[in-house]
Amino acid sequence: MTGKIQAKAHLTRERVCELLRSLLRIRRFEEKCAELYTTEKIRGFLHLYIGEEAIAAGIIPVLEPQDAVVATYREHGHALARGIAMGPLMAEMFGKQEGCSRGRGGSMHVFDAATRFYGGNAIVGGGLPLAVGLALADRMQGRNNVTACFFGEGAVAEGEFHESMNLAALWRLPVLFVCENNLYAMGTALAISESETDIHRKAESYRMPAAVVDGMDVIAVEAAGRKAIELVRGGAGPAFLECRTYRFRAHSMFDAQLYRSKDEVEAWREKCPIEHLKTWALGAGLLHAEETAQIEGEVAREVAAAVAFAEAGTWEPVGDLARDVHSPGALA
Amino acid sequence: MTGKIQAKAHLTRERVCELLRSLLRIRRFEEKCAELYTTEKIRGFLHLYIGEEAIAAGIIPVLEPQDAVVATYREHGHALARGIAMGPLMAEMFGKQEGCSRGRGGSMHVFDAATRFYGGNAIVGGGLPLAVGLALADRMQGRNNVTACFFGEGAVAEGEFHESMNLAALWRLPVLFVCENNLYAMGTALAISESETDIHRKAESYRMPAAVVDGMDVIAVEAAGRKAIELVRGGAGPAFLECRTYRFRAHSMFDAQLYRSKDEVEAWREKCPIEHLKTWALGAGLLHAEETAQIEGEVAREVAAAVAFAEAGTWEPVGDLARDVHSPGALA
Amino acid sequence: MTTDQGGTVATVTYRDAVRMALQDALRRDPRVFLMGEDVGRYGGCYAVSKGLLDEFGPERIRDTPLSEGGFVGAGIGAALGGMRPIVEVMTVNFSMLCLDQILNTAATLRHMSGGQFSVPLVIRMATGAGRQLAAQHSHSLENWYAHIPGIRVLAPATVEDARGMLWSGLVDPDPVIIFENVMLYNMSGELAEDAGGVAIDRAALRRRGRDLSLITYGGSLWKTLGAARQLAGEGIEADVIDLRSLRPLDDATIMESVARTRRAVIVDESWRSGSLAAEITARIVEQCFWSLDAPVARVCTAEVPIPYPKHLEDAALPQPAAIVAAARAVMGR
Amino acid sequence: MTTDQGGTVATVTYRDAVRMALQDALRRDPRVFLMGEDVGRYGGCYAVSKGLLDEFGPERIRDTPLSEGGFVGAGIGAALGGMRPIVEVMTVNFSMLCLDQILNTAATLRHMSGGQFSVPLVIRMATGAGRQLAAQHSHSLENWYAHIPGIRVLAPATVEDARGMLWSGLVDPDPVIIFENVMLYNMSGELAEDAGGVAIDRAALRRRGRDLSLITYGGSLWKTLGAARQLAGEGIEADVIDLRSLRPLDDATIMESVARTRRAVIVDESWRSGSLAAEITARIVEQCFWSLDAPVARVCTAEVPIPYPKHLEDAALPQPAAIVAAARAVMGR
Ligand SMILES: Cc1ncc(C[n+]2csc(CCOP(=O)(O)OP(=O)(O)O)c2C)c(N)n1
Ligand SMILES: Cc1ncc(C[n+]2csc(CCOP(=O)(O)OP(=O)(O)O)c2C)c(N)n1
Ligand SMILES: [Mg+2]
Ligand SMILES: [Mg+2]
Repeated sequence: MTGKIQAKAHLTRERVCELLRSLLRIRRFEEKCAELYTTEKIRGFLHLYIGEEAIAAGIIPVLEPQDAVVATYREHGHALARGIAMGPLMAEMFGKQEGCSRGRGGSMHVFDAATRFYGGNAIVGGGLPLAVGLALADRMQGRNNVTACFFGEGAVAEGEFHESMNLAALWRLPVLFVCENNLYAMGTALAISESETDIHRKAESYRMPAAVVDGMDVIAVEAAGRKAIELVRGGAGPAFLECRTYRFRAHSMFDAQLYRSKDEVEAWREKCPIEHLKTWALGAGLLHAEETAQIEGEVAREVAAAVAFAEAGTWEPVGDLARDVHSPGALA
Repeated sequence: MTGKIQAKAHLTRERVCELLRSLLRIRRFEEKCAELYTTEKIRGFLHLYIGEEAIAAGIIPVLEPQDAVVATYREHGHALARGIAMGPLMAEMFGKQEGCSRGRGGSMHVFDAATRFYGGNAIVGGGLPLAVGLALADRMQGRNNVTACFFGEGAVAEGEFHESMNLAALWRLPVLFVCENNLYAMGTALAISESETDIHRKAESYRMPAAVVDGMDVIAVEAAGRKAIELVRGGAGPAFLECRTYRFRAHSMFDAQLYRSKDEVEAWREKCPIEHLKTWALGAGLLHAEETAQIEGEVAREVAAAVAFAEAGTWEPVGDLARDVHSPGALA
Repeated sequence: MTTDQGGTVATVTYRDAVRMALQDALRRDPRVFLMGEDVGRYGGCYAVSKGLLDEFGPERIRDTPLSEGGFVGAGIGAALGGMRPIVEVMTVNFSMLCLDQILNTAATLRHMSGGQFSVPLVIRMATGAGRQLAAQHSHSLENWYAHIPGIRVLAPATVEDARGMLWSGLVDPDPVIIFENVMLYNMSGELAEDAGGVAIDRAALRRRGRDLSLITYGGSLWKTLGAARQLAGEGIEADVIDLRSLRPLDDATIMESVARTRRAVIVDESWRSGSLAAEITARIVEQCFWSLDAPVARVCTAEVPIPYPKHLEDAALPQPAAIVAAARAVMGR
Repeated sequence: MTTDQGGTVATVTYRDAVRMALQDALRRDPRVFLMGEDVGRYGGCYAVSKGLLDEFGPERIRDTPLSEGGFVGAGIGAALGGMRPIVEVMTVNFSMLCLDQILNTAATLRHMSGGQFSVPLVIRMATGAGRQLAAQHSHSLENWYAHIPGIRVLAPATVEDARGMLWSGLVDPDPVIIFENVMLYNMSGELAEDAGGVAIDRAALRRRGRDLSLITYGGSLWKTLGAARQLAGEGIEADVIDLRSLRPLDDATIMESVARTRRAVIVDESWRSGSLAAEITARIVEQCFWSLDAPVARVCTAEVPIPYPKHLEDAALPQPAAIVAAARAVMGR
């Protein structure tokens, strides 16, 4: 909570509304996705971020437009927070060519060049080396950018995590590693996957500065994120932020959740980042009930419009199948 | 040096002679190999252990016969310390079918089922997961064995290191990880490959007990090795031992050593583990000059006999080329 | 239901058949254990190992961290140490991360050690596309594995083989890779309740024809049988060969068929260039050239990373229509 | 020496040619940098990059830790970020450790992103056997890479191509893998001092014959040319095709030759099953079946992990005698 107290000074009503809107956009967008999955408008694997919204909503807006973002298959929240419009994002979920990846990627492969959003990676740990390289390119070209790289605590066990952490620290590259520790990798609890369950402590062994923050508290996340981003942009090399969070839903749409108890889920639902922010802000007089209702209404309309956009989208002609395997003209 | 003082109590004249013999067997064997490489009796890659002998000679004799050893392409010393006879080892270097891997492996792939010597792995880091599995098999079958796994500090950057450390610690498996930190991975100095150059500190992030020891001092290595092996055999899970050492020769026989100065090499040669032991033991009255000469003579005869054995060895018939790809009768 | 021999027969899914095989192996041999991501508490990514944790406990149904290289390597070590590990790599897409261990260690240890060590390890992997999982989750890399000396590669296409190949693979003293096509898990078939190991050396003639040989494996078997039925309606009677073992290949069964039919079409869900279909073509040419009445044809996956939308995924993969068309072309129709 | 055009010609080794190519690229384009294990202070495992550190400094001649997945992935990221990285993977044997990044990221990013991103990355790898480096250091896995849509795969066999393909690869906006056969580094050849990029789309007819087509690439080119000379002594005149590009394959050049000679032998240092030679056989059959006077033959590596002793390694690899024998057989002699 220290984060909140420190951060409170900076908090305007406007900012609180923005944060709430950001959280709600993710939540309502994904609730709609879950619904659309059952009606088979969305197919493949669908991984919802519900419960974890405070991380993307807290950190990504602190980035500059020229910064880069690398995420995972659980990336709708990051995409929205980064400014990918909801319509093209929903169209991507449908597989329509109006989608932000022209429909080729689907839920797990959201990309956007305009906002330097580099996916959307469905190989656990696969995005980390990419982030190192993006940061290396920035450094070699004298651009003072930061690359924010999001991944789950399950990815920490992968060799690519280790190699990337070392490279970034060794070369002092401007990467912010954000570990979204939601306590489970599919059905594998943290204690079953890591001998050291205090994930941020792993950063020490690379001599990388690290912090841990309550990932259910968007204000605390924002404060910690801001501090870390400043550090990284200041040239100190990479930094590591562990955000403790929880996914309220199943891992993907195929998951009976045998590995955790309903009680545990309920206990975490009590910490819902949206409710948490609302309660606090209402109490602190930084938010009115009408504003909440108004934002909810606006978000609902935005989601509805996104669905309509996706519905109206078109299927890429089958004749284009071989498109975008190579750059135009590159290969016969 | 505390290791030496502590260990001194246990040291008999006999033990000192054994240690000296063990060091000298490795040294003289490899000097001969270098010579035989120039005459093209030995081909391929040849990685000499000269300078680092105290590690294998200190640790491996502490193991029990039923324990397992996993090493790297720089494994002649480990093979000798483990009890692979010098004749078959030399024959393996020649590629003769009397070799310990029937000539198929060569210098980088020394194996011996009788002493549970599992190679001889030329993929940096590749042996670590194997060691984890050997220890897992021992644990699941209720055998109180230890698997000692040797690797260079260069391997620490590999993903397979990370994954293996975590698995061993998570599952509390009886592995002793021995990092032979000779400061270089080919031409890459430690500071160029690791953001944390205190290698043993990396073990902490897996909650694995770790120690660091002067790898040029066989008595200190033995003491540290004994302690670590007891810990592991006691059921505490894995342990990590960093041995600080130096290779006196080139990485392999193709290496102009542009990456380090002659002065640096000379400074380390001053710490030669053999001279070091001799000087100290002579001073402490635990060794006589005649004994040294006698051991040298015996070792020289053993090396000569090994060369003769290898020379007398035979080439596997070309008709057997497809042998040992599959187990007999397993595949048409 | 009963078999010809009077045994009981039940209808089971391919998923059930794999689970029964696991259960059987775990009960039969205390050295057997299953290890992989989410095989235990989650019940397996494709629900194959559901329930096994309760019966066999967490030591033998061992959930691993996300460390493909680490736990496959640990499987190799455990096999060396006297166990009979079954390692599940969630899908072949992730097996890039453990290919070093498979190629450089599992497949070579016996040879490098001059025959001293063998690696009695079974690795199971899901494979194939068709579930709209897009470019990083839809690979068919069977031919990469079939290229590696020192391992055996199996592709069960029926419930019987799903049930039987695992045990036979465990009996093999060398590493065995078993590919389970993701589209088969929900498929049902009849299985004798006392079904056990099956021979793994021979391809199976799943349908006997006379006009051409359709050669396939894994998930494509059913599409190929569908195409064969359609062709029969046009008066073209096809042999359908299910390869079953991708390494070694059963040349005898292939050549017997092609020598008889004088025409062959190979159906393979891999990308066309460098596919297993190419290897089979080459072998047919080497061994049956003078019997051929037409060029050997291939029906493979288009050379694109698999796209997400259904219509494009369908268009990328081998489909019955394309098989029929290729067969007609080979028949000169 | 001078060229026909009056330029100066020098005798250089293949190693020198690669180094010249690197130097040229680094001088020409500030976005180019070289990264890999021991490329800098050590001078390159095969001494290719010796001296470059002095000229270009440690940022552009970047020694990496042993982390193949990490630094190849970083190369992909750097390419995305506007650089033109040349990543050296010491040898293809170690590339298993970065295959995930190559297959799942480099080769798919453009497609998955609907064409938004391209990955202008060049990866150089040594390949091949012949130096008695045994089972973990002697692979030829070209066909694995040639199987992957979204990348280009090159195999320079001459000093001219060693010099020229790198620049052409860098100009290509997509990922390019360049295989340098370890046995070629010491080979000398003549090179124009102003030699630059070369076309990378076409195979080259390195020798023109009439009786059969010998098709090969990389290190096997020279053995094949040797065999062709020997065959000429027996009155058999062979075309020798150097594929140069392994993905895409230049079908036109192959088919033009085979249609003319009506016979083909493919020489490929890969293990036989699942080799690139199989793919070429399949294509010849698909495109030239009716012109063939004999089955297409393959000369490949025996299906064993490469043994250490010289006589066994030699026996495992394609050798001129085997090429000659295969050619004779195809000629019916
Ligand atoms: C290399 C690899 N192995 C396995 C998988 C299958 N898989 C997808 S998500 C997942 C769990 C990842 O957990 P975590 O990193 O904690 O992220 P979370 O899903 O909790 O956000 C697994 C095992 C994969 N996609 N990639
Ligand atoms: C995966 C892999 N990458 C690269 C190499 C090439 N290589 C062989 S030894 C070596 C250096 C290893 O250094 P270290 O681990 O410190 O062991 P040392 O040789 O110093 O004993 C390198 C880069 C390899 N064999 N395997
Ligand atoms: Mg998680
Ligand atoms: Mg070292």
